[in-house]
Amino acid sequence: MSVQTAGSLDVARIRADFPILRRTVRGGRRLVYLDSGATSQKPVQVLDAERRFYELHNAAVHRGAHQLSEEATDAYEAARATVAAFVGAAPSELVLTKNATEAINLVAYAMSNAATAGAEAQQLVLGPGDTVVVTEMEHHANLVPWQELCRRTGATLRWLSVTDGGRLDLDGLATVVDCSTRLVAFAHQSNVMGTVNPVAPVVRRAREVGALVLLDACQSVPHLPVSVPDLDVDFVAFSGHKMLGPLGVGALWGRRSLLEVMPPFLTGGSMIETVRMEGSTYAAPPQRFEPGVPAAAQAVGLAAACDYLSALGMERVAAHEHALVGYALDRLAEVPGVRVIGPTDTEARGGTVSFVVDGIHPHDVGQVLDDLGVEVRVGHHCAWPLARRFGVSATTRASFYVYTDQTEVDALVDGVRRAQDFFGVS
Amino acid sequence: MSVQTAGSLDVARIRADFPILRRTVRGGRRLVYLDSGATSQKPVQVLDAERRFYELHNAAVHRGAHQLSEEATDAYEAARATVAAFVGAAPSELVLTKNATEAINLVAYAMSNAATAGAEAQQLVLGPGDTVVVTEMEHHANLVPWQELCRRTGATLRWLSVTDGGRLDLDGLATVVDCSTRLVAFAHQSNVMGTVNPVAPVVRRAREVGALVLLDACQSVPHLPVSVPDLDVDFVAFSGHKMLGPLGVGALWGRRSLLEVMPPFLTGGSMIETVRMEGSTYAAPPQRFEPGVPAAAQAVGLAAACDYLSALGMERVAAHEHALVGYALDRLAEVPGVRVIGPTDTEARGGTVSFVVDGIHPHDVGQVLDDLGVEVRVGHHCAWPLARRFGVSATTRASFYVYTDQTEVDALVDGVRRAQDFFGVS
Amino acid sequence: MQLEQMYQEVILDHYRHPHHRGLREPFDVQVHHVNPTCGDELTLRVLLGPGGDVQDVSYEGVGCSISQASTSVMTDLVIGRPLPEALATGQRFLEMMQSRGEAEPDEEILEDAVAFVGVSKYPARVKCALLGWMAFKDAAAQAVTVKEQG
Amino acid sequence: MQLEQMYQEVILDHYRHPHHRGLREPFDVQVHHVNPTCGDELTLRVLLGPGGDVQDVSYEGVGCSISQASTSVMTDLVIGRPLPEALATGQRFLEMMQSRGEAEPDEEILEDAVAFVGVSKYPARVKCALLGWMAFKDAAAQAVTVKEQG
Ligand SMILES: Cc1ncc(COP(=O)(O)O)c(C=O)c1O
Ligand SMILES: Cc1ncc(COP(=O)(O)O)c(C=O)c1O
Repeated sequence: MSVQTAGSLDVARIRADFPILRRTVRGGRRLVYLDSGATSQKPVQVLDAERRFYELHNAAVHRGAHQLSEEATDAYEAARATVAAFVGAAPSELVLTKNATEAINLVAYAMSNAATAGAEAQQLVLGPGDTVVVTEMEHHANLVPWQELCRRTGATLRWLSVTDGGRLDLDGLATVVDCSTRLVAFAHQSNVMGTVNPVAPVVRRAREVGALVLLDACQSVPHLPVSVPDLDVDFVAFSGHKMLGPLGVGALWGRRSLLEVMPPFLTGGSMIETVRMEGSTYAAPPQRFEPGVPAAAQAVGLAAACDYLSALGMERVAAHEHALVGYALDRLAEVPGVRVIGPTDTEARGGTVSFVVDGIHPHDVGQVLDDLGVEVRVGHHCAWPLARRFGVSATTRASFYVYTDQTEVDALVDGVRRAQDFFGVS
Repeated sequence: MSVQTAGSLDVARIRADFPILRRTVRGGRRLVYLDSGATSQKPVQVLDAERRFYELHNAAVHRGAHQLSEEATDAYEAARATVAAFVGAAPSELVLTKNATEAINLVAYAMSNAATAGAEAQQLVLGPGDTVVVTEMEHHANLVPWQELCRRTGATLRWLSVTDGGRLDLDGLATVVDCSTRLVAFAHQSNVMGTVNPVAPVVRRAREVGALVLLDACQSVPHLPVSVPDLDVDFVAFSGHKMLGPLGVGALWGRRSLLEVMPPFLTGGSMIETVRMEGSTYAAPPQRFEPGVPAAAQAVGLAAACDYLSALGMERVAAHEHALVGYALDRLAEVPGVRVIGPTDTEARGGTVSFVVDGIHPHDVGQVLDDLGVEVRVGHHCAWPLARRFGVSATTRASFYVYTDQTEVDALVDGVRRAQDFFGVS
Repeated sequence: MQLEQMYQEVILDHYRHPHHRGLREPFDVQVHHVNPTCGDELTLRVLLGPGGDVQDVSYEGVGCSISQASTSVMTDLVIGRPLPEALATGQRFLEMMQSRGEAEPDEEILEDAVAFVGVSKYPARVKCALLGWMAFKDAAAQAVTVKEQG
Repeated sequence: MQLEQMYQEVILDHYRHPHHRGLREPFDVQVHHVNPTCGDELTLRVLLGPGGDVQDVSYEGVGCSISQASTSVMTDLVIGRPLPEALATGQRFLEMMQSRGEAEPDEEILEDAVAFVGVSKYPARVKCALLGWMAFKDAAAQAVTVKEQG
């Protein structure tokens, strides 16, 4: 783990913790990994933690009384506590899932299952006349589950629009979120534009009309200090693999009073209270929402990732990315024919930059970059409606993290110029 | 990997591949792990494969055009192909899930979602008057999802009973499975008794009445040669972590013609065809059922587990466990006051033995065994109705695998005698 | 050999010869609690006296030595005591059981129940030791409500 | 530098000067295909002749150089050919694109399309190269049905 120099990250030391950054790509080129928004790389501390679990403590969690099972259960519950503490939450309110997608679907299905559940769940029932509100900048994971919830229940989906500058159009709040609104679901930080959305005004409006609020924190928890109590929302979803943790683990934080009345989603072993052929009753949260043998090794790895990030300091992580994105915006502004989609200033904005290059399709920009070892993402980034909003089919996206340094931003900009040369548009 | 002597497993060489088996428990005792039915231990080959993925190829699968993403996607799809081939299936019919529980829930939710899906999904719609049939020996993972499906749709749950000898009562087939039956879901091998259920007569009856068949193969795929085409069922669910693979990955095999008409279950990124704010269309299977960044490292680990098992030879694995369970049944029969729950012969039976000891609660039997380093599971083993069927609240269960040897069965039997001494019931 | 540390003689005594066992009349409230991991079940009745003391606790159920013995010890500790005191004792017991063997329990208050400190080292057995106490707490709370409304 | 291998001159030529581009009348069937990973879209029309030959293919859409060029090359290869021959060429192209750069394509049959063998090394771009061909195959199949029913 790297020792900090005051106020910034020691990126060289951090990079030494990430084995993959030592490999080369495309015939010997240095790997410049600028796709952390899709998934982050993993430090050796996380890989070691996961492996240690398998080599020493592996057993089925919550399903045995023997020593290995005790140790595995302790490791799993300690991991839950670490992840919860990382976002300032209580462990009993933190459900571990396979990814953020499952976390969001969990809420959507609990709401439709409420229709056939007990009386206490009735407050969650949706029907025709009710609305669910999202935004035009959502990742498909925070859009399609609500479309499908509406399809199942007869409710209607509405959305807040996005300004030309890539900000949420808060003018729409008062009309789009109204008394029919039962839930507002939106991204804390856009995975395409890096926009950090203001939470307080949305929560305020939702409270006025009695709607619940779900925050998709996939792109904020890894990059900013996030305190669940401060946000005052009802649900927060995030993914482990985007925050230095293993694949296959994510989390849903839910307000206790809601988790308690929510009917189960996935059902099976370890989420029950009693089971008879004639019917079953269910355990208290968070167990109610974690059926089956859980991904304990991955949870342990995610806890190690939280420890790693905490040791770096999330304020420092945010400052580092803030500096990088400012530099990237400046450098890209120097390149004629490059248009950034989203905020062009560094105000309320994370380390993700999407852009289009006049006359070159993003796939072709990406191909040239890839040929130079610069790994960016091209496409709609699972936020297709946002691409349409800006009249493009796709963009090129660079996203930064703790191991990204300024030379990598330079490599990106050089690569864009090389693409312009190659396709003769410069 | 161990070299085989003809017809049997070289257990000593196999054990050398499992780092955890070198540790001790409870103050220096040799670990005797007899809880593989809950989860198996992992060989170094699997741990290495998973780690190699992270150290060399980690990226978001199906979400990028750069080299790492290509490599990660190739690794993931190659893993799918290996897992599919392991059960004789086509990769395009194999959906990767987080565990078997998710796999079974996927089918249950696709069936209830069919009600609000397109015309082609209508064949899956359930309602009042329809029945779903399970058995009294199901794991909660193959019982509760169907109870909940019935609750959501108004259909009725029925079940086949279990004989005193621990076999499925096939006499009930003709009456319990009738024209109202839309789906029969049952375990290939009981996780409590080791009973291997006959698939053909159930499939035959289901076909007569036009019902679908789902096989819970969690306890068969790890232990027996399983050929999906030979079984002729419609769905097969199994878990990676019970077959030497990592936690956090499981599989659903589904008949292509069914997967194609099934509406999605979890929704989000990478399972879509087009997304507009107004509505979305979905990708072909298996992608349709795999939203979000998938657990690629775990899939790769599971493929390594399949390779490991294939190298041992599943016929040999089955023969090894068959011999062990025969030995265990013989040795336990020598102990007065021990009653086996389930078949007492080795006919159509896997390497799992559950028993009760007169005068000692299973928790106390388990505690004495644990004190000796013998790790068994005590409780209802997530099959509570089966325990009730046999008039017990719990049993002690020993379950074997490729690394189990005869001395471990001896340790179990010695431990049971020690428990009898300790509690003064011998 | 740590078995003897867990299964102290006093535990085995209560297990073999449980106190106050059997369901008795009269009672204010009856509850049924289960341990979802092992399927153990306990039916328990509470009768509060006019002054709010615990007049009787009776029970029946299946369970392991730890849950049976703990329930037996619990009845000794609560019957005849003022309810607040009984609940406070239960709280002390809970704290001890969550201590992972680290607690130095007060024998003045917990009496025979101090024997369970060894059990608290085994997290999977903690629920067994708490089954009776949880059922009592639940039943007592309901009984108070019943009395208040009655 | 492998870029030049992928972006052969003939590909860049077709990209800059696409053949048969634009939507034309008359047509039997129009289809709309998308590439779900990048959002590229293609609208394509097919007109079959009385003898079952491919009389016209016209199209419009957004896409990267590979998908644009491949669609252009495709029109050269299918327009004026008997439908079965056109489909067989498509099958050959598909096989080449699945070869991971290993195929030794037959220039007699695939003509300019052989230039895409370099693209087949990049699995994420294979879909781009196939977009036009898949749309053609789909539209042609529908056109046959239309003709049969008409
Ligand atoms: C027969 C059977 N079905 C289903 C399951 C559930 O598997 P998982 O917990 O991996 O989802 C298990 C194991 O727990 C099992 O033994
Ligand atoms: C904003 C946002 N929401 C949701 C997701 C979905 O996360 P996952 O794929 O881990 O489920 C992602 C990442 O893909 C994301 O960036």
